Amino acid sequence: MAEVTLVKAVNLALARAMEEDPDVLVLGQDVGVNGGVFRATEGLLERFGERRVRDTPLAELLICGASVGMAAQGLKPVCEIQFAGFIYPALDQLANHASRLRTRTRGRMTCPLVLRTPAGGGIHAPEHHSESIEAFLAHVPGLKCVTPSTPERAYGLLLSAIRDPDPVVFLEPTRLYRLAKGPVEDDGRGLPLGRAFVEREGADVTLVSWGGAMWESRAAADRLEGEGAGVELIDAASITPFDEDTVLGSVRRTGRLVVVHEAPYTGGFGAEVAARVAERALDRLLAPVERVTGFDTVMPLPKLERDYLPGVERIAAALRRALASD
Amino acid sequence: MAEVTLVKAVNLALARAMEEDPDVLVLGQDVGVNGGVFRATEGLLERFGERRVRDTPLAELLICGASVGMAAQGLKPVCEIQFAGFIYPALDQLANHASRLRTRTRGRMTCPLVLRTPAGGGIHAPEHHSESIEAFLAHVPGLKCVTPSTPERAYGLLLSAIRDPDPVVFLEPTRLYRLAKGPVEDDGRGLPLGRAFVEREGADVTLVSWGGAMWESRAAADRLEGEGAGVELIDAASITPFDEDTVLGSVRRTGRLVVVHEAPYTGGFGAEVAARVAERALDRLLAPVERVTGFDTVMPLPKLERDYLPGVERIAAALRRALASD
Amino acid sequence: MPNVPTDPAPDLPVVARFEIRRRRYLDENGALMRPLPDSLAAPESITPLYRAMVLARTLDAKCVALNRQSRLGTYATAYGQEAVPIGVASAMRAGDVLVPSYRENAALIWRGVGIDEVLSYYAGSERGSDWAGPAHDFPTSITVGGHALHAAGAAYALQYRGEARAVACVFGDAATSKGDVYEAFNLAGVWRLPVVFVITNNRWAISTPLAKQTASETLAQKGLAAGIAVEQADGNDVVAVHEAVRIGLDRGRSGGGATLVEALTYRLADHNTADDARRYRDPAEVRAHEHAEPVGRVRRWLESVQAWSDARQAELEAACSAEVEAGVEKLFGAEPEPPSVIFDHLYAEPSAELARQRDAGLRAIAAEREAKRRG
Amino acid sequence: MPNVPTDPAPDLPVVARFEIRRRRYLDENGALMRPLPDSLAAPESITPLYRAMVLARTLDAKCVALNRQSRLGTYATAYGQEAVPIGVASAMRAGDVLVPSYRENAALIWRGVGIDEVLSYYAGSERGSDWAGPAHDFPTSITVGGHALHAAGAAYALQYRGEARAVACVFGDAATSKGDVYEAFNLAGVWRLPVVFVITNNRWAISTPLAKQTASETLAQKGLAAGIAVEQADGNDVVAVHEAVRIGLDRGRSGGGATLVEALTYRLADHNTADDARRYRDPAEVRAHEHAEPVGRVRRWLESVQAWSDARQAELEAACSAEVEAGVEKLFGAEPEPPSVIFDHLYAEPSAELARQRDAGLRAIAAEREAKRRG
Ligand SMILES: Cc1ncc(C[n+]2csc(CCOP(=O)(O)OP(=O)(O)O)c2C)c(N)n1
Ligand SMILES: Cc1ncc(C[n+]2csc(CCOP(=O)(O)OP(=O)(O)O)c2C)c(N)n1
Ligand SMILES: [Mg+2]
Ligand SMILES: [Mg+2]
Repeated sequence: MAEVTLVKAVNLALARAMEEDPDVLVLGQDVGVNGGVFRATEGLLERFGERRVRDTPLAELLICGASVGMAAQGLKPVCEIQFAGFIYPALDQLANHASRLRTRTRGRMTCPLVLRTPAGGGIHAPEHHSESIEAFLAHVPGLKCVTPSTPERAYGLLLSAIRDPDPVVFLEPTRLYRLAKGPVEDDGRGLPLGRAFVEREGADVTLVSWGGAMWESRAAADRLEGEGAGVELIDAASITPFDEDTVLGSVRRTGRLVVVHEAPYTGGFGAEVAARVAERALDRLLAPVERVTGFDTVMPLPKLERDYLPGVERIAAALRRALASD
Repeated sequence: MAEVTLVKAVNLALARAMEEDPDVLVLGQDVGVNGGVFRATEGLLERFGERRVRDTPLAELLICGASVGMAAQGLKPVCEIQFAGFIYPALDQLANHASRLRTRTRGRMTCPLVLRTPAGGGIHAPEHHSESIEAFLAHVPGLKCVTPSTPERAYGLLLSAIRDPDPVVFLEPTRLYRLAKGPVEDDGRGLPLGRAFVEREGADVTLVSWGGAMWESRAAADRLEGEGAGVELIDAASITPFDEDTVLGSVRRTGRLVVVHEAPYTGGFGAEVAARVAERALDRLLAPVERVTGFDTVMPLPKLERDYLPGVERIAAALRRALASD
Repeated sequence: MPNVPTDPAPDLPVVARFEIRRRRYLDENGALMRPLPDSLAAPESITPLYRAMVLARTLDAKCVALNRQSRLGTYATAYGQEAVPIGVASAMRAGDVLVPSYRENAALIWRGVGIDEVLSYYAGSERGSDWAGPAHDFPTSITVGGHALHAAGAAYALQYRGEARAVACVFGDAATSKGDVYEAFNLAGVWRLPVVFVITNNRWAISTPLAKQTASETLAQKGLAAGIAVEQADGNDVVAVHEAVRIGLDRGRSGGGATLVEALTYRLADHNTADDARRYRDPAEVRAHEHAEPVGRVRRWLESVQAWSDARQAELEAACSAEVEAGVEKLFGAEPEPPSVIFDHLYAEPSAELARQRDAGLRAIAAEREAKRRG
Repeated sequence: MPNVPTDPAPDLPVVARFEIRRRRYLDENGALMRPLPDSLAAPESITPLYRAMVLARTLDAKCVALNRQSRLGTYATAYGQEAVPIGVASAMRAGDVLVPSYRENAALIWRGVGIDEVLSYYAGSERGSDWAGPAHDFPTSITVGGHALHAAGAAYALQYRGEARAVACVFGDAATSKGDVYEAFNLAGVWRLPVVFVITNNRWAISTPLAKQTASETLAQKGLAAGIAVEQADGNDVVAVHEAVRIGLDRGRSGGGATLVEALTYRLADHNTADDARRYRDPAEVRAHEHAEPVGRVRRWLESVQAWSDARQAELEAACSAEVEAGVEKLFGAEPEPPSVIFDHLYAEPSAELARQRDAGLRAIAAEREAKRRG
């Protein structure tokens, strides 16, 4: 099986989905001849032509709003927002339209679009290029929101997102585009949405993360294993629907939970994970929940961005605190 | 002291702020001769003239974006979004600009704007007119987000919001505009942002709510008091900065927490409240946290909107569950 | 005539020139200003449009009355603007796609949506939008302008499939202030989409007059920014609206790209039943526009060609009333929707969490209703 | 010439007419096409503009080199477009407000911002935007078009205070596809705001050519949608840009409202240092535009009037290099910012929670850095 990068896995999934369903098309800024600024759509124009691989004018609201119109008429648009920080105008279409068309028409019209966007920090980019936006999306009923942290998951989850009959936002951790490499079988097999991945089993503490922060979470889990602690590492992968069963099941066994994400602390999706535990697994909790997150400030420019992102030391310290407490 | 409605209190605070500071101006759709669709800006045009009370074209992004430009040049725009459901395009300006101008310029430029919008459901309005959006705002570092539940708080908090040197989003519970009446002294005194209001003290369970849901929360607290339980009822009022001290202080005493809001469950600000408790007051928690919220679905049209909103029975049941547990 | 400030340099060479033309057939008195288009030259071809406008007016009057009786929620009439929805709908083919705002109820009805289905929305339930009528038509857009991009996307779907179909999208004058509407124009231009955008320029947006929306002299010229075909039509002349839209749809179907039609009309009524226009609008202005309203002029023309009579009018009014009453009866006769619809139409498959919320929610809703019933 | 599809009804009456004119003074060879405006008629009044363009080019070249050495982050040059920032900046008064995009570094420098301050951004820190220069100028806008509404709002602030000042806002051709930019035009029109919007039409947006942005024949005509004064200028002619902007600013200051200037230029370089234009652009197209670039033509004109020499050129180049080197030295010589700035500039007063995060965060950051140092 070929070892590919995460961005290549995205590319393979897009090509596969377009191959198997003539209603699938790709649109966004620079997705055509340029193959996307990260090359996620490379080669698609040559293979599928301008009709199915469309450069759009520079307007994120347009990209999402036109996709809603296409999806409502039975196409399956996979649209790209060049960086997550530019998604806000498009939120209007996601929250007010894409997520509601089915309800609004009692199922007569549906909106099977996928919105892909690179998300998260750590690539020394300018302002607005490093945002983590999953908490906004998680709070919009009618959307699904998925973020892979390995090439294999990128491939399988993106295929499922495209095949899903409802709107899915697919957040691709920019930092892992080339950093994360792994085997991907281009066999068209999807991975189920709404399912977390238990990457590593452990009896002492549950570590839940997603997206780019999985990278440091893995390193921190390694570190703690080296110190003799059993860390159960879970890649949530699906923000919504959230795989509560897997996470709560683990916390019920370990009694300790550390949640790690890059997005700011207050109102981050880590709060939802912690809240579910406080509601539904409180009796099994042996230590206060720990959240290791971006700060409640603006992601700084490159000089300080590493200081902003949850690092291995911070995560390891939180794991140790959770383990020490009773 | 005069008894006034909540919307009148907003009106009084606007007039007072404009009176005391010539840099304060009001802008939005129909805020001028019409006095706003809820009459929050009634009489301001006559009193302060077109220069300071400005009808804008119909474009929410424009309203917020132009306000950022005004604020950056030293004015204090108080802009209105006619209904919270139309705020999404403006989120682009709030999240990418208003909240960051100070950081981006290391304090050289600031953005002292206030964005007011009616929020929440229960007035038999069409789609998009009943949204609860505080969780989105809470997750944007650099903003403050405040929502009053009495006329007195509306008056005092709005004055403080306008005087605040940073951007504040002021969510006015539509349902309480005329329902909530109370004494307001038009003395220009602000109430501090970032402070919760303990409406009623009680030893057995902490009930935290805000905005329109305070109405049913009060009724449920009454009900439980009738059943002999001491309910400590807290109006969070400031979503951000959140008054953690008051809430956690109360939970540490009662050991039980019920959070009530109208917004959908997943990713609602109730999750943040629950998470803070799970992190910082876990050892004092005697019962699982309860969240009583809107469902993770679209707010329905009027026929079913009451079914969607957290009702007194649901809140009372949650309080009883919290009290029964140990 | 151009509203551009005095040209600073009349000696600079001109690199582009544009004109806005206005289309009119029937003047206010029902007199012909130019020959009728072939398809509408015979009186029998115009009477269905006339009938539909009278039905629209009958329905609107009924809805206002129902609202006053608290039997219907907030409702926006198309009073005085009926030529726009009927001009648009009558110019469309069945396979074309309508993307309406909240003033196009009459257009939906023309296209086969039931009166009860249309009114369901204002009676407080979305279920009517699951209509038996044209499956591809969009439901009413409440967000002003939010649907313009849907129209562009839908038009691309038709173009993608190589179908000879086109999209008609209608919105108000104030919608043209929104960036998404401009973006839709621009996309329609650059992708040569089969779409006609129709601006119902009724001169008001709630209390905001057009002069506060824009300094542009016409709204048609907003299409110049997108390089699309533009035209102004007398929006109170159902023939002009019909013909402008028909030409635009034909242009779209034949690969000629997008069209913007500004239909000049006037909002004779309050914005909606929750509004009181006397707060902000001089009644004299309204009176000045009354004579130009679209229904009377068609009747006057039909009468002038001996194609109409008081008897036919009485017959028509009775028929429209009966149709409206039947629709209203059907609406109020329907079983109320169960609260489970709150949960059942969000996703094709509910998540585990949503299923949990549904179970607990339906129990809680039942308890809440029971408590309310008991008082 | 109009790009509107063949007029469907040439017999309909015209209700509005528009023209777009193009301003040019210096042709590609440095020959005069029309008399220079008074303020720039003397060669000495043009040499500062020439100097600033050469400085801009020197700076850009240095920055690309620094990026290749990994000493500077991603950087977008204005190579071949220098007449736009310098034309704009030189037309402004000190009290006017500049609202720039990321290609106007040279304009900021003209207005008094330090080279080290400008470059600080690309070296990875916001601190340079707290510049000692014009306190009211906006920092670089990274979001395409997001700053156009700021310009409109800022212009209202000036109008509100009755000040005879105006705003200049610059963005690229692709920015004109964004709804917020259109909304800014529209607001500027209806409120008659003292603002000049300048489109740097360099024909490309990363890999997207103008033909994929819009079907509108000129970008100037996008202002017609807002009823504002519009003009096209040769964007490689610093005199034309200067004069068009000056007239617009004067118009704004004297209550005449807003102006849109389309400056026609060409992006000779890659989009930025992270881009490779050979992936999507024919080098022949670039070559065809090279001769029209803005710097050489001014030199040719200055030479033609005996106001320039090889010696002065050598002197100028040396001076520009020295200035750039000094700026770069100052940039890299500065103490690094402490991580506390992550927390210290969000609010005038930090909340209790933010103060807590600052304390814990600074400790955690120190530990993280220490661990990295140790390897
Ligand atoms: C995006 C958005 N903002 C505000 C509103 C509230 N609103 C409803 S109708 C209306 C005026 C619309 O005016 P216009 O577009 O001219 O249409 P008309 O009502 O005149 O037909 C406003 C402000 C809305 N529905 N959507
Ligand atoms: C809102 C937004 N979307 C996308 C981007 C990513 N991006 C940066 S520059 C650029 C192209 C801009 O083209 P244009 O406006 O013509 O300016 P130019 O770079 O040619 O000067 C894009 C797509 C962005 N910065 N902001
Ligand atoms: Mg209108
Ligand atoms: Mg460009």
